[in-house]
Amino acid sequence: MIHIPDFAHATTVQVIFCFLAFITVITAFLTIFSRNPIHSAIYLVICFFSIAGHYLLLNAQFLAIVHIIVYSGAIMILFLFTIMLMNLNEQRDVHRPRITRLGAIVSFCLIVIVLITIFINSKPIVGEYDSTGEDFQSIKVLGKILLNEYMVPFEFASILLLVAMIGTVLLSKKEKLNK
Amino acid sequence: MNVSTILIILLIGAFATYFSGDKLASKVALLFSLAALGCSIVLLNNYNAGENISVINAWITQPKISFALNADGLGLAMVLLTLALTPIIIFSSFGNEYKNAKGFYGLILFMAFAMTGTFLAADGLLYYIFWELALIPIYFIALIWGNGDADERRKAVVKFFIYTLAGSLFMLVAFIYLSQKANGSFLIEDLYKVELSACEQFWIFLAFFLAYAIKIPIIPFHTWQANVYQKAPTVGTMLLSGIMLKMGLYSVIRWQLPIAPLAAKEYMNIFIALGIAGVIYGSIVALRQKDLKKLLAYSSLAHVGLIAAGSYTLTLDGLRGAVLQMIAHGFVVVGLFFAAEVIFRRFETREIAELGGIRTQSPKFTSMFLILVLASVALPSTFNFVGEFTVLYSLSQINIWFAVLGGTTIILGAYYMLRMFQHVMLGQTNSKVFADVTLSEGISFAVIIAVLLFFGFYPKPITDLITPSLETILQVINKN
Amino acid sequence: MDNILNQIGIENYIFLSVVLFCIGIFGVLYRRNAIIVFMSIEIMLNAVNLLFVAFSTYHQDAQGQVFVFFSMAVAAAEVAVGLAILVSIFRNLGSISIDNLKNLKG
Amino acid sequence: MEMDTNLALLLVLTPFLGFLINVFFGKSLGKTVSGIIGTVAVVISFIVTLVLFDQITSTGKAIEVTLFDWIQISNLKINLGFLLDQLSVLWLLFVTGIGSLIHLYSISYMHDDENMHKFFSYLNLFVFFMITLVIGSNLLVLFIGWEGVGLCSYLLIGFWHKNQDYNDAAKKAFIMNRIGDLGLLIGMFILGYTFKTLDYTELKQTILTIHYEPQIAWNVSIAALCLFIGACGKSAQIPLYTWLPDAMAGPTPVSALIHAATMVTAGIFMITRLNFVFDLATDVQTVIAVIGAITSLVAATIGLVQTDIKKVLAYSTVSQLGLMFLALGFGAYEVAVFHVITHAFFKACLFLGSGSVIHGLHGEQDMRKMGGLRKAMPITFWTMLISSLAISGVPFFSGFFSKDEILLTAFHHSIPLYVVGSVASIMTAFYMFRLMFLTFFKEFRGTEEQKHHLHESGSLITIPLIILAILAAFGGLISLPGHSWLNEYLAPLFTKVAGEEHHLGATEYTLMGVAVLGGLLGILIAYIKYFKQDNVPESDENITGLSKVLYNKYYVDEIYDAVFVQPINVLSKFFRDYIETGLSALVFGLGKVANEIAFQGKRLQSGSIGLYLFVFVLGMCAIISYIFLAQ
Repeated sequence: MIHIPDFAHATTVQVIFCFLAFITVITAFLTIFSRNPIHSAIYLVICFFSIAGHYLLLNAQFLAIVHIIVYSGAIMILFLFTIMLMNLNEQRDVHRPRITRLGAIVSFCLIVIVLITIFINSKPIVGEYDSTGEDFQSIKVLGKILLNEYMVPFEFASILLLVAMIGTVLLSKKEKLNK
Repeated sequence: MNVSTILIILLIGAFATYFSGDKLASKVALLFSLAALGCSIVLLNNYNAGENISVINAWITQPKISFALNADGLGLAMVLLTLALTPIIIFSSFGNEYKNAKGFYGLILFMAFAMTGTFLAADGLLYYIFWELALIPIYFIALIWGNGDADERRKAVVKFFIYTLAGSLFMLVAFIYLSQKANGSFLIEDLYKVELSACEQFWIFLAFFLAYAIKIPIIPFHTWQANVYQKAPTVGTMLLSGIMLKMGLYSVIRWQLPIAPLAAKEYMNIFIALGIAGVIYGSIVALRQKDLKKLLAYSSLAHVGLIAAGSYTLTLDGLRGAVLQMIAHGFVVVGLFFAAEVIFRRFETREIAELGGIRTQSPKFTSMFLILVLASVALPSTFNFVGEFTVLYSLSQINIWFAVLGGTTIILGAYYMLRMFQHVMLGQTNSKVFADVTLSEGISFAVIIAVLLFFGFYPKPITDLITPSLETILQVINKN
Repeated sequence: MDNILNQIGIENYIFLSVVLFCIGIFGVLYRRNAIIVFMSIEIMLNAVNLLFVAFSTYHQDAQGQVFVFFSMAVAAAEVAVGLAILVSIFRNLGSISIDNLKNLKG
Repeated sequence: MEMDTNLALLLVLTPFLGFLINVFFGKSLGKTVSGIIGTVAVVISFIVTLVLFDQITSTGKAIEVTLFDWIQISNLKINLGFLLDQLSVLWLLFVTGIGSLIHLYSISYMHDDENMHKFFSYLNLFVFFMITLVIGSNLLVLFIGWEGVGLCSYLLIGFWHKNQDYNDAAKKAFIMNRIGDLGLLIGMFILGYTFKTLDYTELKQTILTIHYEPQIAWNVSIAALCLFIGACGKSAQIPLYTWLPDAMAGPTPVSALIHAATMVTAGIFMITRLNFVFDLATDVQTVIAVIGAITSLVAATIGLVQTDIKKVLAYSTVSQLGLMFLALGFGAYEVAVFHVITHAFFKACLFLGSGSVIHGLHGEQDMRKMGGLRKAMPITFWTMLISSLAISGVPFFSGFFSKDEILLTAFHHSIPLYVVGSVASIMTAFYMFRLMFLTFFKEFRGTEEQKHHLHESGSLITIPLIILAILAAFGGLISLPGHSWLNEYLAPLFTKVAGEEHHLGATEYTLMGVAVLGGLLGILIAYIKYFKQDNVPESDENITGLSKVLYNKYYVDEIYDAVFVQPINVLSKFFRDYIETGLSALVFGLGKVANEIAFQGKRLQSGSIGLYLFVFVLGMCAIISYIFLAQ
């Protein structure tokens, strides 16, 4: 069932996929295990870049770009600023009791096993990888769909962002305590 | 004109009373309650003339819930009881001063509205709404205008509220289950038609029983009763014991028995025995009560036990006797609680030990009180005798021992009531001054006594009114 | 134009997503630092996004990408608000360990 | 028919009208006027009764009056109706007749009481209910009267309501009666569902025509037994007799009217009325006879040592009622009725006489403080003497005939019961003359002041006494052995051939002689003990031995108290203090359990996000595995 990549006769695409996947997983792990939050953030940026690579591999150029802009550009900068603002470093990290770690590992294993078992158990019927030939992932097509069918959600997304912006401003405003 | 007019009058009355201000409230309330009574009498005439005074309007289509008010003889009799007692109760409270009277009287009318609705509703959900609606006013009446220590009172009243509400929830579940079986309809006719297996009937019966047993109350679900009766203002006690208890008993006849007839037949003896156990238990506990209102509460427990036993016999006599006794008991218990209130107005106490020697000071009050006491112990020629006799007769048809045990109410009832009367009214003249009844108090008593004596000799109008609908219900019960 | 998945196989993307998602969960459980927890959540979101895109390609349908687009917008909003909350928590408590956030204790 | 209805209504409603007038206007009318109104009301009833009596004797047909449907029960219909036949009119005659006399008497007797109008209203109410009881056309109308007279008895025993002892006595009477009433009700139920009617006429017809099955016979027996329990309550038979002596707490005219002449005979009336039912239940008849005999003996023995003049008479009443039940037990209804009538005469006279004595002594009832009243109160003395002779069975006074008939009947059926009855009769003669000697002979033993005020009562008191004494003397004429007018008059009522006419043979004369001798013996003993030897009963604390047991009425009251009343009270306290609290705690307990669960559940909400997440993940695992793996 499981498609084991045949490294000997691997195509370029397969090699790229394996490489990207490896980076993605490793950096994701490192994000979590790094003691220094800044390191975590950096690893996460790498992780996001590799995911963007996946997008490119899947021919979703627009999303790849947006992903880099939004995640690596906006979100991660926000993270870094916050970390720096709080002046967090390794000492700041609290001691984790052993039971927490154990619990985390147990649940991690459990959920991996469960999800994979489910996937295998469900015996997916993978159909033909057909191709319409049309470049449906181009900005042109995406833009049409987004502004026709998904017009209303699209507008709502903008409202959501606006609200988030206002909320953020309100939240981070310094309160005048005890006055 | 149909029965919804009564409900409208009462509802408008409740609001009008609330907006008329504290000074006018009692009068406005009396006026509206009398108007409702008048309206119901006119409707009774129309009903007897063969006119259709029922209402059925679609309300919600899915599930099928209708605004259906069915006025048959049984419903009308109960409505008449409610609407006859409401003015008496309101009038009897004229001797008291209440804070925020507009709220008080408004709630009374609102409660009358809800109870009337309960007696008329012919749709499961509508009935349930009215049923629960009636609980809200009495909760506030007992909580805000009650007497005794505020903390104790809150405890008792909240217990009552939650207890009865919890019981009713089982009924709601039963209704929902039934409506599923009846293709989503809550209409009483459709619910009657539902075919249920014996096991389903058992659970439905039990769910209804829990709601009614707490409301009626049947032992051992009565623990809320005595405390609430004692703590509530007398008006609240009258409403509770005079009318609200009858909601439970009426519902047994209207809903519980016809919907689950197999279970009713199967477990008849158990429920009759429970009712009769209530008779004996209530009577015995009443013997040694120190508080006048508590004693009356337990006497009420004993009487409703007998009524419930009568209903569960599933015979025409039993049902008829139960309804007669309901009406009779409604009047008597209101009268007795009013007598307790009259004493309280003068002596500021209901402790039996502190009373006594009133007879020499107030012959009129004594006579009226005595008549009520005698009616309560079902002396022949009072209305209660007619009911009690019919119920006991029906019990004797089921099993003679039921009649013998239920009949002990005749002995024990006389024992505790006369003992109470002796210690409250007789003996050496009390050192405190007891003014005899005022005119308005006298009128309340006289009306109640007149009703009791008149129907004691001539119960035919009521029997004729209720018999056809009881026969219909019996047909439903015996259909298979 | 050939479907790229011919060469990779959709199931590999599923495995990758699952692993990524589980790493996210693991991070949430494992770390006490609220910022890292946040990052883990981002990883989970990205795992889902990745799967969306993979299936979009598989079905040759752009709708999946539209979803990813929206989820990015939501993620952006979420991070902005979340970080603002963290900042204000940090200001008040002097720490962002989630162990200190126990005001909801029953 | 219209005429009859009006007559019947007039008969019933006149006393009721008197009651209403006295209740509402009695106080403003003044004592004498209210007394007169009360008396006139009863007298009118008496006159109506005479008219009816005349009609019945001339036509021989019963009058049935139906007013309207009263209670509807699926298979029996109960009318509010009246049945005026030989039995009811006979009963009415002495109820209204003696009632009138006693009302008259009361005008004088109660004149000092501030609540005289109330007294008369109650008396009128009593007469109303008694008439209802007697003329009801079915058992349920009888029951109205039955309970109604119980109520009046309650009101009148507790007439002096400031004294809680009297109130206790009143309450006791009412409750004891109610025990019997339950029996009566149950009896009615059984009759009702066995024969589908409670109407006397229909019942009789059904019983005479019905096809007998064992089940029906059994039902009839049980019904008869239950009805008899009812009769026991009202007519003070063992085991329900203890209320009657206590009922003497009421004013003396009440004792005379209710507790001697009329109300207590209601049980006998009911059994006679339902003779066709009891005839079918021979076992129950035996029970009745035995209970009657025992009651008569027990009450007589207690009567031997009582010192309260009214208590003596009360026990004598119980004893005489026992004799009547003895006769009923043998199916000799007309004999019982005969004794009821003569007993009504002489016992009313005795009570009124004792009332006159008590009146003269300003409320003194203890015979040890009386004596020598013969000279001061000659009319009272002579009338009471006549009545005492009558009750003792001295020949040619009324009691002689009736008691003799009872004993004769008993002799024919059962020798042991005859002996018991005879012994009771001898004792009766003894204690009645003990009463006479202690009260009227020798020297006055009361205080000087009482002695100073001794006087004969007024004419309103003495006239009824004289009339009753005459009746007591000659009342026996209505049923002379051999030519019994009463037997012929009552004959239509009975299904059996009315008691085989005792042909006066040697046995009968011997028995008569024995009875007379017995009576005279009793009188002689009393004479020797209380006249010759000049004994006066000891004061309470000096009574010892058997007489102490008798004086304390075999401790029956104490036994009842210990066996029935106290356990119920203890049970009541137990229920109130433990069961009620327990149940209440149980309900509160449910609430507390919910509270406790909430409290424990609250601790689960530790606030630790890590834990929440951990549980959340586990839960998610569980749910998705359930959804996807558990097929």
